[in-house]
Amino acid sequence: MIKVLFFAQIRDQLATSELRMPSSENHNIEMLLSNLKARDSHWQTVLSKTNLLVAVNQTISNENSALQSGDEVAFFPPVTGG
Amino acid sequence: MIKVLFFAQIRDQLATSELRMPSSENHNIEMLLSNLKARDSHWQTVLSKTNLLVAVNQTISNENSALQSGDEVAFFPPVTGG
Amino acid sequence: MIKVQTTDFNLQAEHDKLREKSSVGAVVTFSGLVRDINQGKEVSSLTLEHYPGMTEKSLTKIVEQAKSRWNIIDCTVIHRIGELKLSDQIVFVGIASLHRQDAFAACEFIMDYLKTEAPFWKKESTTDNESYWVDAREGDLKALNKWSK
Amino acid sequence: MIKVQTTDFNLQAEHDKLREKSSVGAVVTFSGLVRDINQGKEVSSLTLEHYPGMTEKSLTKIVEQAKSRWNIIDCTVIHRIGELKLSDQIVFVGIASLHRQDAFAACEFIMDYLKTEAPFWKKESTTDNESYWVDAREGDLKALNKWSK
Repeated sequence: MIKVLFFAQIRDQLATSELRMPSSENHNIEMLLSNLKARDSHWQTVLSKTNLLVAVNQTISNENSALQSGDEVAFFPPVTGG
Repeated sequence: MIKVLFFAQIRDQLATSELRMPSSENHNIEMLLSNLKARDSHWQTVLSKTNLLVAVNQTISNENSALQSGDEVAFFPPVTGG
Repeated sequence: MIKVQTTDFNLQAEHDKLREKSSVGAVVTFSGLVRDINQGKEVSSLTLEHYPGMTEKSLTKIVEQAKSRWNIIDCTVIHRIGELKLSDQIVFVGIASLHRQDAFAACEFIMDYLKTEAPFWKKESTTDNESYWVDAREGDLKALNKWSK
Repeated sequence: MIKVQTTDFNLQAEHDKLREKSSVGAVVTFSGLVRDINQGKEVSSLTLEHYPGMTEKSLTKIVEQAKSRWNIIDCTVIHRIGELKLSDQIVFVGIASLHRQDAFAACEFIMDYLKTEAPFWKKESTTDNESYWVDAREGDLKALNKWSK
């Protein structure tokens, strides 16, 4: 399984902070995103934002990053701390 | 009269922190320096250092600065505060 | 030392830890505060969310990068999370070094990277009870350019 | 606020004065400390002399120059005089501004000019009771170059 986290606006808009996805159907971030967007048109819209950031195992990654069972993926907007 | 002050190494080396010079014989810094150097060979040496700084009425000045009665002149080495 | 905490911090106490080594000649600190006006709105309070685990990891990486570029004797980064009021201290970066140039550069570098890479998000509440997520500032991304020179 | 004093200062107290205005979003502070090794010698204490009157005048001028170049909400400069021990705080410069870039630049600018224009002189005493006036650092004069760009 792959653990998927959402933060800030993305979590609010999806009303979801965490879910699990099967690793067998999500070999990389691109596949995972495409499966998440397929849930419904709202998920499609929220996860299509151009400034969406993704981290794999707590390190900033991109669409090509490979995934395997046990990985933690997080989607979030540009950071605004400090 | 012109009030002349010495600070830090310059004061220590001249063993003088303050003296007065007649304004009539010291129309600018160049004349004042030359009159002070004329005191003896030690004053000549100490006041000939290339990095000697001079302030007139508490503002950094140079050899050409004009002087008049009541002015405060200070000689000191490069500053080392902070 | 890197800390993510809800509690406030004291500058003199943090400064005293930074100057413990007697070789320290310069300490530069940055502190970020909750401002009254942001994005044209009157702010009354702020909630700071973060991504536990990744926060510490990214701050550690930023501090390591700074240490590889400048001569740093000691470094402290504190970032608060949770609810904060107007003028509250949000973030502290303190750098101790032999000379001031290293401390100034490293402190500004860490803040520039923290602002764009550390996973914190601000939600502001206004005086008329509106609440919204703060947008990232364009200027913060541009600020990174000076470090690639 | 500009102060020349024998007494110590507290960073948090100075910081709290700087953040009194609720528009302040960033505070950068610099503090200079008595270092254990200077010019290759083991320092045990330091005596700071200054030129009363000219000190305040030159610090006021430096702060005014900074205020004309950057957006500064508030600024504090404190310089201690007299006898200081190892690790003692010598100087404090604190800048409050809307955004961090102004605060970093103004703080470094003031320190660079203070180091070369404000009439303070340090006399150091070593652990073997030698005592000498500190030489001006070449690097401090060079540091001014970046502000004329």
